[in-house]
Amino acid sequence: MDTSLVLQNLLTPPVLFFFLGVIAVLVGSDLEIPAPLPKLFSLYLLLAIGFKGGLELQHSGLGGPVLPTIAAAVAMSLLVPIYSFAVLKLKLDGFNAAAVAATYGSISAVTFITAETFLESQKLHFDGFMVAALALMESPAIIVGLLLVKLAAPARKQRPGADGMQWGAVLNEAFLNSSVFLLVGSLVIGVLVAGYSPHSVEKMLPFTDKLFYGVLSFFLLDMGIVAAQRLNDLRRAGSFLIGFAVLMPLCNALVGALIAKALGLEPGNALLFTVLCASASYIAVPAAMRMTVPEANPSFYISTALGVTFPFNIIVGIPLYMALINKLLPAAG
Amino acid sequence: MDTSLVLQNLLTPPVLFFFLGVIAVLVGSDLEIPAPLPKLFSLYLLLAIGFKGGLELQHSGLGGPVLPTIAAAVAMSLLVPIYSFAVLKLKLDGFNAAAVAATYGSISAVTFITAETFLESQKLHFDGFMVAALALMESPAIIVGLLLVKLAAPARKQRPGADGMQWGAVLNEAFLNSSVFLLVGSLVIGVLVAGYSPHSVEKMLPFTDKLFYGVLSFFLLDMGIVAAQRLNDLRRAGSFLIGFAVLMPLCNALVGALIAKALGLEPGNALLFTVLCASASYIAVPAAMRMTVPEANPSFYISTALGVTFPFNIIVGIPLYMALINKLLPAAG
Amino acid sequence: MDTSLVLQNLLTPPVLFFFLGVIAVLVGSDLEIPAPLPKLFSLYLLLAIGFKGGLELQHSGLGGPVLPTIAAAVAMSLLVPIYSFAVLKLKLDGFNAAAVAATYGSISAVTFITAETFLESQKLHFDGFMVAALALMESPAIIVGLLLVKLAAPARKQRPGADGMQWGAVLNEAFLNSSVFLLVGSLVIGVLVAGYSPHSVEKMLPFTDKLFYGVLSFFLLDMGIVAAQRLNDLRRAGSFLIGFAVLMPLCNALVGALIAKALGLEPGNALLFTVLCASASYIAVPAAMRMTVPEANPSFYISTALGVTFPFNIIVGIPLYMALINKLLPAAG
Amino acid sequence: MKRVDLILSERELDAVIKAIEAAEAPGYSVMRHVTGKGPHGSVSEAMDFSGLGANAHVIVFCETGILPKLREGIQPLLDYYGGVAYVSEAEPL
Amino acid sequence: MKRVDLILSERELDAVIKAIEAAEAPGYSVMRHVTGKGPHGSVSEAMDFSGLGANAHVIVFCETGILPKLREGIQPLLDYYGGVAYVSEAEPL
Amino acid sequence: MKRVDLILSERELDAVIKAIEAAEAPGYSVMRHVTGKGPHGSVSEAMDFSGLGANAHVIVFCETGILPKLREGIQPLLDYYGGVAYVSEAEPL
Ligand SMILES: Nc1ncnc2c1ncn2[C@@H]1O[C@H](COP(=O)(O)O)[C@@H](O)[C@H]1O
Ligand SMILES: Nc1ncnc2c1ncn2[C@@H]1O[C@H](COP(=O)(O)O)[C@@H](O)[C@H]1O
Ligand SMILES: Nc1ncnc2c1ncn2[C@@H]1O[C@H](COP(=O)(O)O)[C@@H](O)[C@H]1O
Ligand code: NA
Ligand code: NA
Ligand code: NA
Repeated sequence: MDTSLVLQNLLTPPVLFFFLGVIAVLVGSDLEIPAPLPKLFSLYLLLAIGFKGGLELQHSGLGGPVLPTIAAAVAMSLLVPIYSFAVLKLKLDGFNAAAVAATYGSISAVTFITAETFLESQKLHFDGFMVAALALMESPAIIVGLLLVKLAAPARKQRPGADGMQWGAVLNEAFLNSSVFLLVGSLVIGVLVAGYSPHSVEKMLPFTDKLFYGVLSFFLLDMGIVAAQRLNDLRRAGSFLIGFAVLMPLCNALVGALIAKALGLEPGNALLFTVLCASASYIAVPAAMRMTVPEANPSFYISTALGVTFPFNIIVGIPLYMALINKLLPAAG
Repeated sequence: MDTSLVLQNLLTPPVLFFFLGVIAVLVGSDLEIPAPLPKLFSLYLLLAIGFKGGLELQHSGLGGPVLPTIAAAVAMSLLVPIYSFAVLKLKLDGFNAAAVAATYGSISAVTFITAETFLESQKLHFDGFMVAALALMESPAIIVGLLLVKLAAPARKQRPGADGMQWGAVLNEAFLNSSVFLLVGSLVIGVLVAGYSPHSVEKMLPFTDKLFYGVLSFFLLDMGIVAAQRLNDLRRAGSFLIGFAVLMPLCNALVGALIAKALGLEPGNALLFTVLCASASYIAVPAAMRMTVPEANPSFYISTALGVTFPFNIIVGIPLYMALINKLLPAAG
Repeated sequence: MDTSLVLQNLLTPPVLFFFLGVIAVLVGSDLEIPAPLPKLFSLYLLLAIGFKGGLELQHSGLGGPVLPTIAAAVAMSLLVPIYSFAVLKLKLDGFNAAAVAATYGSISAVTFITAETFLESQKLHFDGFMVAALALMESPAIIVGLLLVKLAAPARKQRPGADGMQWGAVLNEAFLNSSVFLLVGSLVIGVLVAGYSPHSVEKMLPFTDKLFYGVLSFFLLDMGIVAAQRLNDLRRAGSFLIGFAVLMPLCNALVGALIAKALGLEPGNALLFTVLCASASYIAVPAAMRMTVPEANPSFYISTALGVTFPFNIIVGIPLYMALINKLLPAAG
Repeated sequence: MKRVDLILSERELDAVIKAIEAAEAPGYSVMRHVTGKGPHGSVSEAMDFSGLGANAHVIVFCETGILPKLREGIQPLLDYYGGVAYVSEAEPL
Repeated sequence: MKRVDLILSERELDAVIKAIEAAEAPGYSVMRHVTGKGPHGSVSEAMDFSGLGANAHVIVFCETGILPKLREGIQPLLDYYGGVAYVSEAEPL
Repeated sequence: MKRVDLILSERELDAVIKAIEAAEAPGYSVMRHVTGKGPHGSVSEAMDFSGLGANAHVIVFCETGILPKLREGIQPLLDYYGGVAYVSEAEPL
């Protein structure tokens, strides 16, 4: 069954366009999607996922598994960086270990979206409140990352211009960076519109809903290009980091799936929860780390998250986690 | 009733995304929609509004209230700058007074579009020929602005490269600037296609019609960011200009609504006519003024039109003017 | 009948927006669609045309006229540059003659797309495998172009950095340039998805299908601007090249239509085949020639293909070739 | 030889290029989307959608002899519209 | 007069501009979307979608007297975040 | 130290960067989307959609000693494909 799920996932347009991007780089084509077009797609995806999540959140309300699930998600985004840091310190200095650790505590919105489209193709239901969990997992990971740096390098050089503490900048990056802000903002707008202006929902849907799958495929073409360009960096990063970038998601997915079982989530939501735990951020966190931990080498945290974990998750991970959940939650099998 | 209209307007996606942009700036988020993406949205909106207006103009023809309404609109775009100039000269020099005056004689296409979506949500009918009025109000205001400069500063320094008169450049800016040109061009194409190639109308609609509301919302997110960035400039512009930017639209709206009543327009068209009078240009006119009246300070005319009048109109103005029209045209109430 | 076909074609949105772009330049409007927005449209069109072609290719399979048609297309892309070169050498040096010749051997995807929308408006059927022919006509023309250069200038200066032969770079440009790569890649994805993930086809269609006509119109607005900007270059190129740019497509169209008749193609496919023969490349080939034959003057090969042949084909050529085919294949009349 | 750097509003680019060509400079290069601040206030890309544009940076490498003619064409534009122009030394690589 | 060229990550642009304004330079110009390579590795635009951005090139034309103040504000940023700063001669056209 | 400015077609950027790296320059910066005019005619961004691209402006700050090696790698490219290269003086801030 696992293999058939993997194959089913492999042959969907988003994954195939991701491959096309990878192949473009490998064979040396000059295919590129110039800036700021990928930014257009990424803004669109965040806006649309947030808005749609908001619509559904309005319908589902905050009762039932909603608040416990969100609390568990936040807890995972605090916990994962801590045990990741312990592992990473075996080979990396404190700055790099903290930056990579924060990356794995946070999430990848595109992996989440790909998992949603996978669920749709499996005709499995999932809930809008999972988007709220997604939105709330970026900030804590960033903050834990910074705390780990403080811990690992207490006598660190003062950031220029920062008076004493640099918490203002850190909190700003954690809570107000553009992707978190747009996602949360669109979620709130979705909730408000679903509640107070239901007739305008229908007018948004051709944009936020109908185009979604195509734009995702187009964006993944670019992500394939970018991920493949990172392969060189990876070689330099060495086998320890590559191994970490495959094994840590598997381990986080296992923890996530067990928590999902404990929370009594239905299979669709359980997959999304697992994917949140297993994915790593290459949007909000790298931007925050570049700013607040410039001592860390960006090619480490970007290449692992984007060059290994992201492709691994969207190609093999999602169907694998689905199979795992089907095992753990037998009712769903 | 007024407050309910205001609330209904406030809680639609376009207005909420505008707020989201404003908030992003106020809280210090790094959310930005990099150039030239806003240009893509603005080109799209002009093309779509023109095309749809053309389709409807083909159906409505030029009979009935069409030509009188258009003539009244052009008259307003000539008149408003003149009385605005008289008011502005109380505090500003001739160059700045003329530039701001021209801005208020002209129109804001996005305000117009937002009013259209407001009408749709109210299930009120309006006609495509109003787009023709929209298209024809930009150029006269620009020309009056230049005439006012000549009047106020007859001994003005010669524009370099201009031989004697600079009317060539002025007329070029007035009639051929990109937004006027694209709007009028798309209108004409709409008329032609509706008349001679009706089967291709349907193939355009998913693009020009279905996406419209979503793209407008996305664009207003950017407009919120840009408008909020202007708030600082406003403080420098002083309370006179801020007061002008709120009171003049109200005054123009009153005049506009009375003319609409005199023309016997139905409520939907009356609102659009009123909104045209009350709105101020931050696209065509600033670009023209930068070129032809460089002595004026752009932060004056952009900040008033974009930082005050535009948000005022889309948030409070449109429902307010609707209430006014409902009062004036009791049949519609 | 011819005139009515021409008129029907003239009054469709894509052609009218093309005219609007031309007029913008001629009257001196500052309308522009800034980079990289045209690239967005062109990437989208290639992706969508490839994907849709792939879907249909999966259904039609490789039997019947498919392989012979593709073989004939490739043969034409080898042959056309050779006889074009012979003609061009009458007035041009070897480098320029070879570069222009390669341009005419290759194809214009936008002309092909416009022909498809023309066929749809005529309610004439055509097949997805024609996209495969489209995709396979770019590379051979590029290679023949390079061979002609070798022939014409055997003692040519060595390309710096190239060791001995420069075939690596040439083959790279011929087979892996971004437009060929994206087209072929999307075609393959279309085939795979139609075969193995049919449920996801529907989710792609709002993006690849519904938007297509509108995006094409928007892109043609830009193409009109760019083509008109080339008019100046044309004057410098002289009447020989202008004449070539009108007469060679006619001649190629005639050959193409006869081959289509010989292959027994139905009218829709025959028109597409004819259009492929008659069109000239202004995407893949110029980029390849700039790289591999820098001695040639880009304004020659871009201006002829984009400034003359392209507008000629989409305005007059397509309906003309349709009329020709209706004559040659009387069953279709 | 000399290197001339001009920074001014994109809207005046056409006039500046005309002046450069009138001075018979052997070539020029233009970078658009330049933001900045000067005596006339700050210029951002935020109004790009309106056609107002931002600044442009023009570089001209030319012989010293061309400077007077260049100055003559460009100075009035800078005086009227704002912008800066500086000259420095440069030698072919 | 002097011309100062700064090349550094877009993310530090705000801090650099603050330093330039603190040094009371008469103006500055900024070009974004700059890629490149330096001691800290190479910078591309590939991650632009993530908000990470590329580099920016800042040009300041100013009197020699401003340089010490400018150096004081900018050097710590370059030391901490990377980037380069060079000065050359330039005269008004 | 020296500042080297190269302006050439984006299509040749990879080869130029290879030459810069071969000369062991400590770094370089690249600005794309440059338009302009030179002996080979004018270059606009209009054909950007076709992959033909516009020009690029490359800046290299380096020691004088690197220039000969740089010249050796870059001159053949400029001769074959067009483009300009100039050197001027620059000191670290
Ligand atoms: N001292 C300076 N150094 C660098 N760029 C400047 C300087 N002064 C002005 N500029 C640029 O020139 C543009 C126009 O200047 P202005 O209109 O004189 O304020 C500004 O927006 C800046 O981009
Ligand atoms: N020698 C150099 N010449 C030109 N640009 C440089 C040089 N060194 C560094 N840069 C630019 O400065 C950026 C930051 O440098 P760094 O962080 O020091 O590696 C690089 O990405 C380059 O764009
Ligand atoms: N004298 C010059 N000053 C500044 N830029 C130049 C000059 N000459 C050429 N260029 C730039 O170099 C590019 C290529 O030049 P070329 O191929 O030699 O015509 C041109 O498109 C310009 O952008
Ligand atoms: Na995670
Ligand atoms: Na008005
Ligand atoms: Na052809």
